[in-house]
Amino acid sequence: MKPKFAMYWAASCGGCEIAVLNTHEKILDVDANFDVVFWPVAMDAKYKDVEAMEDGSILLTLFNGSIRNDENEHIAKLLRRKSKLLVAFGSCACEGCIPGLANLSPVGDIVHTAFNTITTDNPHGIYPRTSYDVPEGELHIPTLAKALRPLEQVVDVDYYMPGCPPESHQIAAVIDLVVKVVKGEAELPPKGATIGVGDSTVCDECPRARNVKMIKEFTRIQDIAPVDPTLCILEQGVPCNGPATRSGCNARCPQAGAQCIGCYGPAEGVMDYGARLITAFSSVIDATTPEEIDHILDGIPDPTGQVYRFNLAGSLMKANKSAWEKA
Amino acid sequence: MSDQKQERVGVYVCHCGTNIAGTVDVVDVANWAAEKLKHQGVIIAREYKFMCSSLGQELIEKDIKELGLTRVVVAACSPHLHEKTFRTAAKNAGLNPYLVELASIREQVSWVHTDKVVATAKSKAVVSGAVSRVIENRALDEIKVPINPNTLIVGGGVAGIQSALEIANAGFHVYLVEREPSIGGHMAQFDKTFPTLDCSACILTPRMVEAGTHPNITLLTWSEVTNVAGYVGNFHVTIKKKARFVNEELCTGCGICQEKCPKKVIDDVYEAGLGYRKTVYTPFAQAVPNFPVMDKENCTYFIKGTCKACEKFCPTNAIDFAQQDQMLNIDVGNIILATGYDLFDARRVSNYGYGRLPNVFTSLEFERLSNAAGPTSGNIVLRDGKTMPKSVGIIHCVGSRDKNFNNYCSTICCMQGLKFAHLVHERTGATVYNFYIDMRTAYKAYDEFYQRVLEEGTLFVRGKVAEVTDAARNDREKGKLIIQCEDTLAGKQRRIPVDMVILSSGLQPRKDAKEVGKLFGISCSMDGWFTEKHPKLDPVATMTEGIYIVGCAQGPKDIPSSVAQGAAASARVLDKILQKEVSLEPIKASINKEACSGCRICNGLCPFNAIAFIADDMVSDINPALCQGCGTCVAACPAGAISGTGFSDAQIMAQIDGLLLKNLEIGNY
Amino acid sequence: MTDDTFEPTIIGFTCNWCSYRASDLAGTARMKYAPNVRLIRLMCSGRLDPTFVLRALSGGADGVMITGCHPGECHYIEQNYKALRRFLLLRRVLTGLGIEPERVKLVWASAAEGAKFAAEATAFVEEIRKLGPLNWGKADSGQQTVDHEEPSTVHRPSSEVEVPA
Amino acid sequence: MPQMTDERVRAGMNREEDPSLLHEVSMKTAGVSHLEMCIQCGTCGGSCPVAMDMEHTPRMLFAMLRAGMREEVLRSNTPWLCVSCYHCVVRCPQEVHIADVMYTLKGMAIKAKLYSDSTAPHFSQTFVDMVEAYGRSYEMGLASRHYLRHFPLRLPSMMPMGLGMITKGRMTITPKKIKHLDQLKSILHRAKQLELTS
Repeated sequence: MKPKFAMYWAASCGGCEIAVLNTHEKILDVDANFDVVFWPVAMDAKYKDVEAMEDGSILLTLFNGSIRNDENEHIAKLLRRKSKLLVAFGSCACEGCIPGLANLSPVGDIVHTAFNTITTDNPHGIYPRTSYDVPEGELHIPTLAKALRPLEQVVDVDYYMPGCPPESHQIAAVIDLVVKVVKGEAELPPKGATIGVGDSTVCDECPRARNVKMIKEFTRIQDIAPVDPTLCILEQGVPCNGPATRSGCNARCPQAGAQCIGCYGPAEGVMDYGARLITAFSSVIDATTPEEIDHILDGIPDPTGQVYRFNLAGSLMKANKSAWEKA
Repeated sequence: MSDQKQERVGVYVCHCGTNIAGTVDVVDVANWAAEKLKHQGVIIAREYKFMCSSLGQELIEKDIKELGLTRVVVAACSPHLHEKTFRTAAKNAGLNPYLVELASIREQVSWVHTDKVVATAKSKAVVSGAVSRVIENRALDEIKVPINPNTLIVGGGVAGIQSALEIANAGFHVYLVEREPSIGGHMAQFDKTFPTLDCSACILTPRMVEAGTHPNITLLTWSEVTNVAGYVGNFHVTIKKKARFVNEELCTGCGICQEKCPKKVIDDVYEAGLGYRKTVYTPFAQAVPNFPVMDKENCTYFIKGTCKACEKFCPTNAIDFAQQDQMLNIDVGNIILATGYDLFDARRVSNYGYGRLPNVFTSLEFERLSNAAGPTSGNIVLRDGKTMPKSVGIIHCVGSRDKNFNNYCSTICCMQGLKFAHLVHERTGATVYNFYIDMRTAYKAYDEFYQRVLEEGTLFVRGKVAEVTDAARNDREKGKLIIQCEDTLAGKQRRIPVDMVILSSGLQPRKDAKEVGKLFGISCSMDGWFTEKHPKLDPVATMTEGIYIVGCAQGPKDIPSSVAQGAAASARVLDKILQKEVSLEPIKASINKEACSGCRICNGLCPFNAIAFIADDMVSDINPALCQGCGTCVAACPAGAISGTGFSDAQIMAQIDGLLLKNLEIGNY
Repeated sequence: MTDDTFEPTIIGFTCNWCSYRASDLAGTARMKYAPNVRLIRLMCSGRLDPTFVLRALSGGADGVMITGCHPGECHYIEQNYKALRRFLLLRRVLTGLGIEPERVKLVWASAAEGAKFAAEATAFVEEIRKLGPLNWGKADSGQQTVDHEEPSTVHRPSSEVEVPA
Repeated sequence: MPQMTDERVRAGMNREEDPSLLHEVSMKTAGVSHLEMCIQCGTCGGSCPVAMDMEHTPRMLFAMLRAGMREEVLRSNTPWLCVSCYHCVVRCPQEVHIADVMYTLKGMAIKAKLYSDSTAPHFSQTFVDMVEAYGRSYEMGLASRHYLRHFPLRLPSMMPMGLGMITKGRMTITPKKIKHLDQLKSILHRAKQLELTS
């Protein structure tokens, strides 16, 4: 009997699913080696089918997306129970990613923005209700939580695979590994490991030349002309997240002429990704008076978004104060 | 957090007599720690009257041996007081000394708070922080480095000479570097020294000669240090020996070149602008070494290509117009900086008229004027070079104790002003006025000198002079310099006409002190003086191991204090040399090369140049001997690849949690 | 929303060479100051990792006081300037997280300034008392459900950060 | 954890309640007066162009403030003679804002009605009246009104100087008003309101 495989899509964009499909013929290995029991995007399956499974009967679950509502949370807990190996798959599951930036606002504001902006056609000002009585009974839609959470804040996670999305060749490598483990040809990495990535940061894979950096001005990449294609982007004054971001992507963005935005999250052992970037950027500032320093910092218009673009929900502070305070 | 076996922690709460126990319920703290921190590994918590007593220390040693403690927390005074004591105790009992942590509940709690309930509660938090932290402490070994027995002394004034002689006489080699052509410093310019009125040259010259001929002293005058690398015991220093255009091997110091040189220029340095020197010159007759230097900017040969009078007449062919600057590399174990001071530029106090009113003199000008070997052969005369003044005003605190200029007291100006008063009285019989704010004549025999000057009839006016002017208001003031001030003791504004005004200018840091500090890796105070390690208990050492400061480089001071500091620093250096090796605190940063991405963000952060980029491997590396352990790079590494011993992330995070009492519940939080 | 019983909890990070000695001096001189500040000794303000501040604030501290040597007087020559740069960016990020920037304060105090240390500590406690509790440590994990009505004012990161001279 | 209250601590730190005269004058002076920093060096008294006519030099006045000699200080003619040349302020080694302290003392003297010679405050008031009426000083009006009120007999002796000033263009016979006087008036009005509430 083949070991069982599951994959789930919680609060995320779906890019992770595409990345899995992007492994090309490697996807056939999944089918060849696993019995796919639950993968809503690929096959029809019901929650109750999963509930009916024996606990721990799924060998491997790739969980992508973060926990935004009670449905996400319910399924996360369900799959945790049913799975031997639960992998936080992709940046959303690992650290909150872009959806986590919603934690900068109280959830009421988010809903209000979604249903009541100038581009929203909602003439009657109708807002969703989480429960609704119809003659057939009471209907429910999932309820939003105050703040978005990465998977590990809800359930115990065995492995992490960051990336927005994880690189397809790394997904393939992980699938290979698990197949080998199943065949008894390899051993699993220690629990809690981050897999399919490098040990260092993006700079390690970045081919650009770098020197001791002294920045007099931060700027946006589109505002420098011409961009030196061979020189460190941070050295050119663009806040590049590469120095603090885990390697493994082969420095894709800097290679393509854009600054790293940090989707692979912090390097091994780092407690707070944003703090690493705060020190990285402030370390290269070439000024000694508060006025000068502030003037240079004005070149980073959204510092919180800059340093926590992918990591806010997984950071030490997790969310804006208003998100905690306001219901 | 840690999955290793649990540590066995002992907590010891000190009463410190009533110093702690008077404000903190020490029994409660100990009981609380034993109970609430048990899950963290606290297996024993005791309180004791004086932990630092030998009995207290024995208590800890016994527990380490008998209970097998692996960590110790002592809740007592500041670690700056007794950290060493308890570390030694642990060491004696076989526990690595760095597995001991002090929780300061005296300076941080009992002495600064009054409410016993509050103080006890805070003590618990502080103990909790220390327990959490000590668990993350790691056993460390002191770092030993060998000491090169040679010493570099920068600055050949009286302080530097003293240092050099002390070390050389003890049998060790000294390189004495001086930027001017001769050693001697400011003291060589003075006529008399207060309060004894010794002839300055008479007491200094023998010392200069001794330094110049000492077999253990390599004298490098007309030289400057251009680069310093390395660390205590192992400094590598580059010295630029400027071209003298005189071959020191051949020169006999006969002085014929000086005599024959046809060009005179004003001597702004030694003669304070009052006298002349030749373009090939020794600054003064007793100069050490006695080899002249050529002033390339003014020498006719260097300007026009002709002259060479010196070359023609030199009996030993020592003149060498082709001589080049030389770069010397030396290795030394310790460095003493005796770089001295600059005189405050009296032009800045424009209301005193220096530079505008001819008969206003600076203190250094007056020193030369009164010096028998000076431009007037010791005659105290007005700027015209002949008229003796009938009345002289001496103004104290010029540029000192004034927020518009230098806020500090320059220490020596009061005594200097009194010395001037005495010399004027003695040499001219003129009426002398001294204008002062406060008369500061501390130290041995100084106040007696003040009384002597009073006795001589000098008139003292207590009041900071408002202005010196030549705008007369009446016949009495005509042709005179009028000193306007408030006589604060009489409570009246006064205008006092005099013939001559002497400004007792203050001292200020050398104008390049900041750069010199940077070169040697030491810091300056806000005023610009080099910063000592401790203002009271370690006044000649600096924060950089192996680098010492003496004399006025550290702050304004008189000759006796400069000499005392010179000797003191030598004692420190000899101590190091005789130990043959030095132990460095093992608080160091290191880079995990696997995690380092070579982003080079840390490279610009280290002021001690301890971080080097290895281009071949594309990683940065830290030289542990150069690292001073500040931890800035540890905090800065965006990859988290740098860690620091003694103050690791794990230790500090644990202490934060402990202080916030987050560790009271068993299990994860 | 002032709470009379609110006693701020403050974590202070001090430099081993200046401000920690200043606090020692305050002790030796028996100067009294507010008991709410709990100190952590670092070798230099340059050691201050922003993570420490975030850890303290998220772990229940209501404010963080960072102290270092006066500019130009750093015992490691210039590392306090690096602390200043970090502090200024950290405050901007904290502001973006809805935390009043006044909750993190940078104070320069030399080893001789025991009185200044004591006064700054007391003043800071009063400032935090006025701001009220931060309560981050008690923030729940986001499970609570939500009603969708009232939008609050939208919080934007501000670049107006106050800086000690 | 018990509550960390320590009332004595907070009370002990409060300088606002310093009852001394020196502190009172310092607090009443606009900006930071640095009055506490005076080292009695006498630079102010030495620099002052009118010190000869003062009953006390500024330095002495500050010593009297320290001694708490309220009445003697407020009766002194010193503040009234100060011509606000700021010579003392520029030279003071301790950055004491001496001229500003003089304004404070004048204000306190008027409130306490302790000035010995009423002509001084009257002169000030007349000056202020002129400024309020015309938006600037009107020397002719100021001189004639002040002398008519206090020294009518001395007026003729002032004629030669007055004529001299008129012929040299240093004084005009008729007052000149500034533009937008209403704006100045509303500024002064607001200032007075603030003063009342402070």
